[in-house]
Amino acid sequence: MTQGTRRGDAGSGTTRRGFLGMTGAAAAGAGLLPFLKVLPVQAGASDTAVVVIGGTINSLDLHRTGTNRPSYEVAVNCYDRLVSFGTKTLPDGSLSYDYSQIVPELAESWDIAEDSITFHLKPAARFWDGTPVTAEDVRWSFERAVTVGGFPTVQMKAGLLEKPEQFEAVDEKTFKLHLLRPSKLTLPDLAVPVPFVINSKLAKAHATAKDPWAMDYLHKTTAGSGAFKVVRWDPGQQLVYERNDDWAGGPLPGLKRVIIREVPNPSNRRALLERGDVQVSFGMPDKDAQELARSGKVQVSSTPIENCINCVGLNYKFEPFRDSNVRKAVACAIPYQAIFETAAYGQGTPMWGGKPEIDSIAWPRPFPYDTDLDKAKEHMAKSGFASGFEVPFSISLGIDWMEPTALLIQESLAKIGIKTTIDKIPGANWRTASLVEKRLPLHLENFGGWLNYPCYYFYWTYEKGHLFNSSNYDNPEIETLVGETLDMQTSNPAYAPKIKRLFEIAIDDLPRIPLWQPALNVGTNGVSGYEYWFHRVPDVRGLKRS
Amino acid sequence: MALLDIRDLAVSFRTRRGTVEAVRGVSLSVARGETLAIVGESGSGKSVTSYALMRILDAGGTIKAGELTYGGVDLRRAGEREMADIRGREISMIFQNPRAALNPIRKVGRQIEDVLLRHGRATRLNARARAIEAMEAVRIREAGRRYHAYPFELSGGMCQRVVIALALACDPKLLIADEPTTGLDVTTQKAVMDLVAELIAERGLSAILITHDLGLAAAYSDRVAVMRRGELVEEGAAAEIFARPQHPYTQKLVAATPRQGVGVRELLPPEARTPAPPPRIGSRPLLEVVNLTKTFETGDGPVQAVKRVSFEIRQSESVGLVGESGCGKSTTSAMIMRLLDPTSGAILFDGQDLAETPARRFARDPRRAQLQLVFQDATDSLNPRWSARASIADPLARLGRLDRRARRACVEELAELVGLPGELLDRFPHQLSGGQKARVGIARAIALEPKLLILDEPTAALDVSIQAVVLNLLVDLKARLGMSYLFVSHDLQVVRLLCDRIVVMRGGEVVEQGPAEQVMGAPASDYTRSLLEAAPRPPSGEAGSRGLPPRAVPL
Amino acid sequence: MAGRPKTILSRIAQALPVVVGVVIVTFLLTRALPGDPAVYFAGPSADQNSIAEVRAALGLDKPLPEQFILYVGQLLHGDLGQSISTGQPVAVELARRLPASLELTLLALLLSCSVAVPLGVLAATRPGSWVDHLCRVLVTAGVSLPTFFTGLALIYLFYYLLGLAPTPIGRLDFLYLEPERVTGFFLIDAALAGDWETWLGALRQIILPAITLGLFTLAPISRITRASMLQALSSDYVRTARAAGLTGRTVVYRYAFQNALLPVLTTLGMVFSFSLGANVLVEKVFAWPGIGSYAVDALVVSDYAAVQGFVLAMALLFVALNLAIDIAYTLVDPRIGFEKR
Amino acid sequence: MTDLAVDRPAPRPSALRHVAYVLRSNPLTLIAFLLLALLLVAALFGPAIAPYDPYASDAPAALQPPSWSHWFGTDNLGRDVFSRVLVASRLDLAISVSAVALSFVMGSVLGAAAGYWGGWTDRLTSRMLDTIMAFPLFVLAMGIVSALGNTVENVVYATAIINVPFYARLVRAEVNIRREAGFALAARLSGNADWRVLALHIFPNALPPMMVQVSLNLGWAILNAAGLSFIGLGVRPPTAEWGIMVAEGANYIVSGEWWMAVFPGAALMLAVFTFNLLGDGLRDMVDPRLRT
Repeated sequence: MTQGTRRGDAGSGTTRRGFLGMTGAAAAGAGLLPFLKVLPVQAGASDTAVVVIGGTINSLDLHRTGTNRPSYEVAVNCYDRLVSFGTKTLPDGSLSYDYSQIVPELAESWDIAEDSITFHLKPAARFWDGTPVTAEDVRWSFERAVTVGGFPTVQMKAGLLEKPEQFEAVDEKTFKLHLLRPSKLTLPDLAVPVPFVINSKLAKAHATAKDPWAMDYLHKTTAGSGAFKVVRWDPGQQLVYERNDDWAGGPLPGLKRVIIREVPNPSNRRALLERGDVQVSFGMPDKDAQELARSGKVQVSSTPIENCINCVGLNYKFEPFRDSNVRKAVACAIPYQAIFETAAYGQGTPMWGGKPEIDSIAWPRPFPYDTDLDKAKEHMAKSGFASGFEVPFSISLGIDWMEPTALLIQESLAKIGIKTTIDKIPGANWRTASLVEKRLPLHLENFGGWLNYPCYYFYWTYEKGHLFNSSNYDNPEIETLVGETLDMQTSNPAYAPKIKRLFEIAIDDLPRIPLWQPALNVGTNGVSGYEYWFHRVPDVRGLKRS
Repeated sequence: MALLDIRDLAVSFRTRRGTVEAVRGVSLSVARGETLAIVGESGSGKSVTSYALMRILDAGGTIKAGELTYGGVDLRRAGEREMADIRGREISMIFQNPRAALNPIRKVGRQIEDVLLRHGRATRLNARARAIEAMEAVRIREAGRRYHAYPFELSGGMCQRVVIALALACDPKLLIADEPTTGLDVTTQKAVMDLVAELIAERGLSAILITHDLGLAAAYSDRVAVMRRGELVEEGAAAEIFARPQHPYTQKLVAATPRQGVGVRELLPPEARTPAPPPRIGSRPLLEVVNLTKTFETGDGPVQAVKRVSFEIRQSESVGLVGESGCGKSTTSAMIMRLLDPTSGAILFDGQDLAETPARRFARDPRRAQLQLVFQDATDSLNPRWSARASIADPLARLGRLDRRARRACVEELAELVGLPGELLDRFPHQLSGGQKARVGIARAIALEPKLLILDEPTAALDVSIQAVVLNLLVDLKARLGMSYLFVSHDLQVVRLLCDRIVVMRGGEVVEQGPAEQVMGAPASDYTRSLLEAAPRPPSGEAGSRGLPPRAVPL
Repeated sequence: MAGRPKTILSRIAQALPVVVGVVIVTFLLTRALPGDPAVYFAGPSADQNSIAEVRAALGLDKPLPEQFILYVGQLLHGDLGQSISTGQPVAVELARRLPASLELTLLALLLSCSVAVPLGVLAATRPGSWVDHLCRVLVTAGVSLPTFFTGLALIYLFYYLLGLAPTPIGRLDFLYLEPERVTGFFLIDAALAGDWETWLGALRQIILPAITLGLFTLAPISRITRASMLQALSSDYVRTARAAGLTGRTVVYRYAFQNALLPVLTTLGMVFSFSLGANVLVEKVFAWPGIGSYAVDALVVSDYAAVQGFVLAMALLFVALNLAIDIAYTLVDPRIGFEKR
Repeated sequence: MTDLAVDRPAPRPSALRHVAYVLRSNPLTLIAFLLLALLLVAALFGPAIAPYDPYASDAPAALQPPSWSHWFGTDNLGRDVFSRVLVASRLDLAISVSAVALSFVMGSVLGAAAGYWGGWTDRLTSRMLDTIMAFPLFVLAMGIVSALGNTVENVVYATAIINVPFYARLVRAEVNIRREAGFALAARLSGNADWRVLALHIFPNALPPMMVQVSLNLGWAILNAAGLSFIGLGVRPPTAEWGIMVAEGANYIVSGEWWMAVFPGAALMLAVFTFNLLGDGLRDMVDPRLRT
């Protein structure tokens, strides 16, 4: 059988077939949109697309404790923020968000003062239930984000959005943000998925004394003003978006309906895309991206993820890794090219063999190390561990690039006397072990900062005690430099030298050895308008059938 | 003209040791209205002959040669379809172990219906009525109710009646009864055989009675054929065969059958007879059983298996404990053997109460060696993974005080004592014959020179000729070792041969006890009398005629 | 027949300690799982403090016995907790996913029985023949295939290479509507709704995983069928039946087969609960939204509530199944309830 | 005396002849034994006869299809699949044999005690076993490995634990039917203490059905261990193990590199197949009653 016959049948007007699974919702009593039952929409239709993802969407509310990364897309597609980022075309012709450009979404304009930013909301902005979006809604939503704890609060804090008192609804359409101190991070942090604006009246109607933030309600229902609304959610299977034709946040999306289908098996995702059964495969494995791009059957966008590096972590708690020579020996022993080819299939950007002199503040930047076993052996000989040592090499179960990388590094390290045993840690334990307890001597790590500044990357990964500093690295100079640069505008002349100094230290101290900058691979077949976003979840608003 | 004619029948079985000729050149015929008995010991081919003529041989069995003619039909060459028509309608068969012979999960009435429907003797509409009629015809009372019974709900005798009803439902001309009473109690045996005989007479059937029991054959047949190892040895009128057996084998068989007025030595062929040792019964009681009671707790409340049983055994005395299945004789012997704790009562052995030591701890009790048991089923009583030598040596190693070499010598001595050739000692039970296994069991039991040996139906699983030998062996051993015997059996004739006194049990109680001659000759209790009467009476030497059986009583 | 209800009641009584045991073992096992749900709940970029907050909120800072009492209390209220990874109440998830697993397992067993039982009977009627040997090789090969490998191989062959099978993405291709939920079994629901197109669609999705699972269960069923048929065929009552002129089919089916059915039934029960467990891998390979794949995912992320709920559901199912088998047994075998212990 | 001449059986055949007979009478058993020999050779000499170092990566030679130089092709790191399949046999067999041995011992002790003494011992053991059985076994194994830690030893323990009920129940039933058997009573009469009767007389007679179970379980244990590695539990990379190799290869099937999954899968299947076929033959061999 082929999709052709199936589509043909679907078009033949049978009453049930070809509809995109609405009866369940209707039967469940939700009765959201009864007319959907007679809307003949199918995969082949011009205004519908199917997107396959590997993960599971576990909540419709990003603010909820326990909401996982794939769920963030609901915040992106169904809710609006005050501002968003612009769009740019990359050298390869693909689209990407533009970090340098903040554009209006709910706010039509904003005035930046020394101690505050005042946003003027679009008059046309309305929630799906028709009520206008008010400054109070914004205030309530922001207060929610900084109060509920966990990730949203942390992310808000990164933009210096910490206290409810900072948020003021001046009038119906004017929202004032009081700044703790000016920072270049504040405005971009308002464009990340977290500070999304909820229909507060609707939410409050479902709030209880025990649940003042309507967590239970918003967990299963969306109440926003965004381009799409969720009309059906079968946890573990699919999510169906339906376009909000009255969207004021941006140009009307090209698709009326988007189905997000969860297909855990990457092989199946690939086959579905190749056969044209789905239009977008989001987050493809590097191998599939490489092969499909070569075959030319489908469009593959492989965008290096900004501010993200796959690296080897050397834990300072582990005695041998306190020795600078050992760390350099490891850096020289790693078979970068082989790893890049076998684990990443050439997708992404190499982060080794860079120029020794630091001439720019572009980040990520390749470190000036390359595979050189002789040099590695020299370093080992100079170190206090000339006779070698044993160390467990920890990787996470289920992160596909880690295993081949670890195997190749293991093999190379054996040649310089470092004997490793690979320890696969189940997903649940991985975070605890690597980031919270920071107890893994030798491990693989990848952090990507949403806010695209080197100082932001260093803040999370090189500062003592910070979550992604899995190496227990502790350097007062880094603390000082990051503290100085974090809020500083990049245009400040003092900025670049300090960042260069950060790079120097990182290159010499090597708590993290960069391997490569990974790519986000998205295959499209029959749709265009895919745009890369830092948040690495599908933004379906720009898609259209081609 | 004979109804059935068998000529030069040869049947062979394919086995892993090659082809075994189970029946060789057997020729027999059955006239209309005649009952032929085929007598033989196990392995004689008597059952195979009947299966061959029904063409229901087990897998691997084939008719190699011969002619089988039934009423003009060549049974050997008849098609399978044709044979199926003949089975049940022309020739029917009843089997031993009736409960197993019925489908356990189908109502007995339905099983009869199946046959009726198969042979067009009933329609769907009247099948039930017909089946009930067939059941009534074999004197099953309340047949309408029993129609709905499953085999497990019926007694063994009743099951056999159902099997007979099933066999006769379609009015066959020839009935084959294959050991029809094996597995039934003595009194039931008689009732069933009488019923069969009566039905045969009533319907004018021809019949083949297959049995190992000469007494049964003599009592219920016109003509007897004796088979041995697949061959026909001798054939003749029933009375004739018993009065004047021609073939040495027949002579041996006749002699070995226990019967009234014959001593244990007389069971053996004349050349093997040695003078019987004189009885030397001591005066002191070796074992006194006092008010022995055993109550089992079951789901339906307590069941008294043994009720206040008392008797005694003197030194070097043999006491027979007789009764039908379920009478409590096995429970009693198990308690005396200290395998089971009595609920109350005393077991005084040499003046000490054995019941005071719990059965669990008795294994290591020094008195364990004094009480030993010969099991009913020698096969079951020998560990299949142990050689004969190991089995005999086991008690010596556990309770004896001999070193390895002495033990070995002792085992060989014991083997000689029980007449087991030394070279068989290293064999495993499955490599020994029934008689040999019985000898191993006996050797093991006497290894510790016990004072009391309990014999639990030691010959029940043996052929008559071997039974004769084993019984004589037991007599010799007793004389030589001065043991006392408690002989547990259902067979009065066998008990009589060995025992000085007899205790009869029924329903957990002692019905009668006294010297053997008295109990056998002038039984005080009705029950003992009925037991005696029920046993088929083999012709004792001279006159053996087929008396018309008394009318069967409906069960 | 007063024996039967009693037998069944005693079975239920026997099952109770099992359920209690399962609750305890599951609780201890899940607590022993690595990983900290608090960390998971706290989400990415949470720090020590927020993790501690979450831990307290989840009651994970309390001593183990107290947690257990809390857990049992919730259980008794029918509250199985909330799954971390899917964010849904576990009870809701199980109710939604159980029919998927059951449908798959039942169909697999149905397929397997319809092949294995005749094979077993065939082999038993011709022991030692080439048919017998062939059956043995076939079923042994079936049970020797790792389910995950069979599944992959079938997908590769029928989906990637031949294009005969639909995409292995669950119970229904997204081109179809889920049938109105009555039983939760798509095949039944679609048939009830008279929607044969959806029925066919559901059938096409289920057939490969069902075959994968079914192949694995062929061997035990056909083995036991063969063995018990052989025994029944050599039994005295079959000889009686044959001697009474009953012909092949009656003897084989009404007499031998019905008796042979009893051990087959017992084995079937075991196989059923076993395949519910074996489902785990099949569901994983075919992206089947059943409770097996749910459990695997939950275990990997140490999703306490989900694992506990799953195991408990399975244990109850197991108990119920055994009960059903016992009842079926009493229907087939009149002797039940009369046996001495 | 007289009966001896009548029914003297033929001389006792040697054990070897018996084995020969069993092999001859059932060609499948013969095949099974040949396959077993093959497996054993692979397990014992695998590392010696492997043409390549199973752990040496060769990135330029990654993902090569089967050829003369690489019979089973190469994997994503350029390692020789044939060598890895060969070497994996040792680990897989070791896991299953040790797991089965463990469960055999545990199950025998529990089952024998329950079957022999009955009563509370029996009830307690039976409920314990029921509890284990009430778990979906594979999930229980997953749980145990996750909880105890991700090591090969724990895979062995988990596999052993989930197999215990099968042995225990079997032994319990076998012991139970023989508890009152003549030879057991006879042994007690011969002065054997309970444990002796159980260990030396009754238990050995339960061995033939146990052998079948052992054989089937060996296969099942391999499957179980492979299943665990398939979902990423147990064996650590780069260790060659069939299950993990199939799991790794699974992702490559769709892009056409079928050999990575198919060969280890086939090896896995062959091993399980062998053990399953072996069961019946083994039973015939160890059962003395079949030695006529």
